[in-house]
Amino acid sequence: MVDLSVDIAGLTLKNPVMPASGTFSEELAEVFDIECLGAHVTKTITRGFRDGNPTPRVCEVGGSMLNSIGIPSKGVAAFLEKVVPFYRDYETPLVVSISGNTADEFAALCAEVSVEGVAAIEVNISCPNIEEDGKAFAIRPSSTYEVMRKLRRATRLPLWAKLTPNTGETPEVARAAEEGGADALVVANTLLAMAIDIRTRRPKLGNLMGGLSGPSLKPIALRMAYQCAKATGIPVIGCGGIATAEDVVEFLIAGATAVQVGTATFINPTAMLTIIADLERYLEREGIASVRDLIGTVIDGEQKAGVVFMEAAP
Amino acid sequence: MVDLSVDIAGLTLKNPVMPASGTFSEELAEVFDIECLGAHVTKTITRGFRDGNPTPRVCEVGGSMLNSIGIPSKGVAAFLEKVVPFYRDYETPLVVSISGNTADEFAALCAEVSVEGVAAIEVNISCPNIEEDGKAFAIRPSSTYEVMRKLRRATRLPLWAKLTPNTGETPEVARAAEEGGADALVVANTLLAMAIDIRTRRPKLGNLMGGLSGPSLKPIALRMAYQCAKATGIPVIGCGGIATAEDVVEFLIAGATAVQVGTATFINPTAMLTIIADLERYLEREGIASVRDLIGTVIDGEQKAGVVFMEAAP
Amino acid sequence: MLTQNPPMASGRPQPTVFERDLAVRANQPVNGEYMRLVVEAPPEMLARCRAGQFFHLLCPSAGTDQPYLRRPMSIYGFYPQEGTLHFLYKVAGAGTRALFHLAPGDRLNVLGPLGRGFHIAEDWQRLVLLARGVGLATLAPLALEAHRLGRHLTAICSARRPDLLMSVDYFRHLGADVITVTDAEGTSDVAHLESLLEGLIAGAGVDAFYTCGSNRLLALLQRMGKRHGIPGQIALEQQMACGLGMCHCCVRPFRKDGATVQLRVCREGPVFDMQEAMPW
Amino acid sequence: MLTQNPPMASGRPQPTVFERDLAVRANQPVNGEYMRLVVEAPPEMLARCRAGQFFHLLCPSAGTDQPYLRRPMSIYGFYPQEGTLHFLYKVAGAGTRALFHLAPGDRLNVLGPLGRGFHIAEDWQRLVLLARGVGLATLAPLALEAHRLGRHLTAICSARRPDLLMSVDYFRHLGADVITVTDAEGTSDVAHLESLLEGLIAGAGVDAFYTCGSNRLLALLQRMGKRHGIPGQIALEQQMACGLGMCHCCVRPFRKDGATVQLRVCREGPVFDMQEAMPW
Ligand SMILES: Cc1cc2nc3c(=O)[nH]c(=O)nc-3n(C[C@H](O)[C@H](O)[C@H](O)COP(=O)(O)OP(=O)(O)OC[C@H]3O[C@@H](n4cnc5c(N)ncnc54)[C@H](O)[C@@H]3O)c2cc1C
Ligand SMILES: Cc1cc2nc3c(=O)[nH]c(=O)nc-3n(C[C@H](O)[C@H](O)[C@H](O)COP(=O)(O)OP(=O)(O)OC[C@H]3O[C@@H](n4cnc5c(N)ncnc54)[C@H](O)[C@@H]3O)c2cc1C
Ligand SMILES: Cc1cc2nc3c(=O)[nH]c(=O)nc-3n(C[C@H](O)[C@H](O)[C@H](O)COP(=O)(O)O)c2cc1C
Ligand SMILES: Cc1cc2nc3c(=O)[nH]c(=O)nc-3n(C[C@H](O)[C@H](O)[C@H](O)COP(=O)(O)O)c2cc1C
Ligand code: FES
Ligand code: FES
Repeated sequence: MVDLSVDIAGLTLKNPVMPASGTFSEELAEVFDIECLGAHVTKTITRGFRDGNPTPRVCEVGGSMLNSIGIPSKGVAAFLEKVVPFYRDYETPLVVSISGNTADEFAALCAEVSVEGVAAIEVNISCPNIEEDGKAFAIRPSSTYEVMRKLRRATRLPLWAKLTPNTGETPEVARAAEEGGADALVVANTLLAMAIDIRTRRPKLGNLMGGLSGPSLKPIALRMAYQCAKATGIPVIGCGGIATAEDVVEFLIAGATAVQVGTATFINPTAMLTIIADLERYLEREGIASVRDLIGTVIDGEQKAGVVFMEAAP
Repeated sequence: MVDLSVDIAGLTLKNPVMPASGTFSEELAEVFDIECLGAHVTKTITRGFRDGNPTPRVCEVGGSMLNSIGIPSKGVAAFLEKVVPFYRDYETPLVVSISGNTADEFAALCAEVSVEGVAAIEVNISCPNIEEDGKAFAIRPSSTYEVMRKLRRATRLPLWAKLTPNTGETPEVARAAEEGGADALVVANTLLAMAIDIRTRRPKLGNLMGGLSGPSLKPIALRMAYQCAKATGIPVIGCGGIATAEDVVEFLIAGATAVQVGTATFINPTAMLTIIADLERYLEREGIASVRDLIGTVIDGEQKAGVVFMEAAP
Repeated sequence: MLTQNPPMASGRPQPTVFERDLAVRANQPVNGEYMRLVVEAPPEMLARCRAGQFFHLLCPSAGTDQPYLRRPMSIYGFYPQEGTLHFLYKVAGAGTRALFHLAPGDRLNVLGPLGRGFHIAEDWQRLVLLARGVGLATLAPLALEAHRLGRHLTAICSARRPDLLMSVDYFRHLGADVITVTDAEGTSDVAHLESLLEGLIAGAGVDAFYTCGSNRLLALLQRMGKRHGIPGQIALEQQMACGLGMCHCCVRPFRKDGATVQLRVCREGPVFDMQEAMPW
Repeated sequence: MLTQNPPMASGRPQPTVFERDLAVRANQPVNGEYMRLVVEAPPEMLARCRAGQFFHLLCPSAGTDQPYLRRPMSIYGFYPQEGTLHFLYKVAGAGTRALFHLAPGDRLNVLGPLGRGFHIAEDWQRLVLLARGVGLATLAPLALEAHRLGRHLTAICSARRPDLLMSVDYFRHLGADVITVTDAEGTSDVAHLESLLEGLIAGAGVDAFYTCGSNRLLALLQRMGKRHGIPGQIALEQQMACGLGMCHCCVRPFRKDGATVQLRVCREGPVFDMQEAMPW
């Protein structure tokens, strides 16, 4: 018997595999018993109603996908009334993902969703900050720190900060999130990308641009997970292109404590189920007693991440 | 007869297809007659001798690759003596790629390679600026502007600024490069990424991290090419994952004036040859008289890039 | 009600959607444009299938065609006795090109049944379906269901040319009246269809219309439905990622109580109320 | 000199390396561990092949194995009369697993010939090669070349077990003296090899050593080469991307004139001076 449980800032997960926000909902329970997951993570909600972006909202690009769903939301009231109760029937901890256009609106929502049945709040700071220049909070350390301070004051629940890959300052942003009060980091959201239909000369997404997710994102998210684990002392939850138990092991070795699976669930709705079973078998086969024994075990020869970054930048 | 020629800041290229720096050298002339290319672009050189990074320097990641070659260089003297003369036997314009650790060293090299036989200088500002925090010049608008000012003063040759995808501020960096004196933008270099061998728990690259190139980069580079074309008035040279004539057409429609082909040449050394022939056939089939008629013809419904960016960021 | 099982009152929903690797039994051309794919499906899956629902197919890779997302396909037929599930498809792009290469014995991963199928109210005795092309695939199982429930069906099948008409024998075999219209014969235009439908309404009468995603036909049936107070349903398409209702990529706008709402084709659809649907 | 054509004095180099889709003639196991792949190659390609050079193979995709970069493979044999090119490979990972599935008639895209092959100096009459495993693939064409030039060759073939020995008949057929050593028989250790080589040197004499990438054998031959003033060459491996000399990913360190220099295995190699090579 191997031990799959991990601890994220005081919250024990029975295994390190959970869905990524926006790629999971109550409907997946019609495919398999979602009690088996390490956590339940909801689609990002906003305080008020939002329609989302024009269609087409997804397209595929060479073995991965772009999306510009745009956070349609029924608003917080509908969420508290319909969604939170659904998950009360499960033991699995519920993680609620939220977002806001301004730091204050974000913080207000954070307080509102700090209700019974919610185990942690994932703050999607990869969304645009309309008070500044419309760049996502998590593009810069300063805006990351400021929004995290306000969010921290709004709740006593664990705060997971979800970072964006659309930045050149991942370690700095990670440290800013930690200093601002994040209990864990989710690394990472989608990467801004684009595709054009050359026949019609129209963008393949109704919104012109969208976020890249799936296998293409994996080596980028893995690098970020490594950087964040080195740069901070809080747990890192890896996310980006994870589709197999081997991918999970790679992220854990890089320094992640847990992982989120997104796009892979669209391709194989039972992907997380398979990953958890394969992860258990992997540990048994390798004679590893606990999944925690993998975390951060990358043999990186004591190279300083700073130096490495410099030399790697081509 | 269709017209494949394009103009990059006063330099006429017989077609818009050229190699990406570091994925091309004199040796390719042993596979096909490289006179057919739109330009010859050399591997980035530095002033002094550099050994490059530890091996392994490449690995593959799901249908794309990582590299951490690290700009080994024989230094500028050897370059001027051996490499530049080789290309004098060709009509095709020679573009020399350079890099430096500090803005002044960079500018000095820029002056040194401004010799006869060199048609343009590509400045690889995606390399680390050791005077600041080791981040690449092109991660921030301010450092981009400063290095471009110095480079501009160092030569009268056209300056092509090569940008990095490792930033959240592509439009701002593009504008800074233009204001600093760039005549064209090359978009983009590789994206910082990582892979770990789960058996050995060692990074797959000797340097821990490296740059992602190949198909996975395409939607990201295309987005950047679009952003840069919208943000500036100078020609954009698209680069990232281009492997077919359709890819070229997609970049041209997005706003690029020409393209560079990198990793695809490793997979098929004759890729550029095929692309040029296919591009010509494509234009004939579609009844398009000049490849220039494709540039920037994306139907983007007058959406403001700023707004779009905001809504797209997930 | 031909809808998917709602979450059980007791709390946690029970699995009702299946992801399975199924064996291909046949994959053959129906005419110059369409292929019929038959796969062997387990009883629990077939037991849940309803007319108008769809499956989400994980198309294999075939050469340079490497489809990534699943592709939605209507149920063309489901036969619990034979243990088979049928799809009718047109080769369009990478995914359907890859489907084309499937041979008997190959395996295909399918997810389903998904979405809400057609509704045939108790008092709808005389049904009219109007469809063209791939739409006939979606509407075909409605004929089976109508037959099972003992309702009368008139199937108006439209195509470019007579030789591209499909499912005609299938509909006749199930006791439907079949009317064929084609572009080649000049019988498929809106004016002709309108007089044809007026004839049916004036004759034995029509209780409900069923159709598939064409703006032209939708507008016609909405107009006639309003004029004569005849309800109807339409099956719509949209790009899909998850197929389950999780990702919200497959929305379309609908008129509901005066407002425009975005509904998921994979979840609230693919079959919608005809009057609520909006032209696109 | 068995090197690639240098750029022509007249200026622009002429194409000397070919990227071609070739037909597979055979792909069969040689023993439990190795496969021989035979492809049909055009005369201009075969005319440029030299012992010790390699090709860069674009391995096809096979199921979940989707190799992206090319894979380097030594020339195992090249036969201009027959029009064939031979490779000997061991299934290691995604690329070689995909090669394994090639069947006669399939096409394989190859790039080559690449790199610098073995050098046999005018006055090297008595050659000794020492190799193991896949190294025998690389060294096999040296026997052909030695035979062509009328030099005497002693081939010391090493393996884990006698049944895994390879190319023995091939070497004998080409007139070489063959000595086999195996782990199972306890004859393959360095001490035994050293005394064996000392015997050959003391006997008819040795003019040059040839070997392949094993640290242990390299150290032994470097020591013996220095002791007796016998030159030698070694074929080395390294991860490759371009295979042509463009990307500088395939470097290894060498001692040259007291300094350590990085040389490209694909370009300055894969065959290097034995004394310049450094253990790794
Ligand atoms: C509920 C539903 C039922 C359908 N039933 C059938 C059917 O029975 N027979 C049939 O032939 N076709 C049907 N379609 C359309 C079918 O899904 C598309 O033809 C198919 O996805 C095209 O994939 P491709 O890779 O061949 O084409 P590509 O154009 O290469 O597809 C690119 C992307 O666009 C999506 N896409 C393209 N066309 C459509 C479309 N019309 N609807 C939704 N997504 C699309 C694809 O799924 C894929 O993600 C149905 C669509 C829906 C939504
Ligand atoms: C000049 C040269 C000649 C060679 N000749 C032969 C030969 O004749 N027969 C034979 O069986 N093998 C030979 N090899 C080794 C062969 O290239 C590798 O076994 C093969 O690339 C493994 O690919 P894979 O996808 O099966 O394994 P993987 O381990 O999945 O390969 C992953 C990556 O590592 C690279 N790689 C793995 N092992 C090696 C290696 N030993 N050398 C270089 N790159 C490697 C692959 O090319 C690929 O890019 C030679 C290598 C070189 C450099
Ligand atoms: C369709 C879709 C919708 C998404 N919605 C959200 C969201 O609402 N909030 C969020 O933080 N991330 C969202 N994401 C990003 C994912 O949570 C995840 O970070 C990203 O997809 C990378 O993981 P993957 O490669 O495993 O999909 C979405 C991704 C997709 C594909
Ligand atoms: C092996 C390798 C070496 C590279 N060296 C350089 C370099 O020296 N200078 C540079 O500006 N870009 C360098 N690049 C980046 C390429 O020029 C190009 O920007 C990148 O690979 C994206 O294009 P691609 O996807 O077509 O390869 C290198 C890329 C690779 C793969
Ligand atoms: S396809 Fe995901 S919600 Fe409909
Ligand atoms: S493999 Fe590119 S230089 Fe050797």
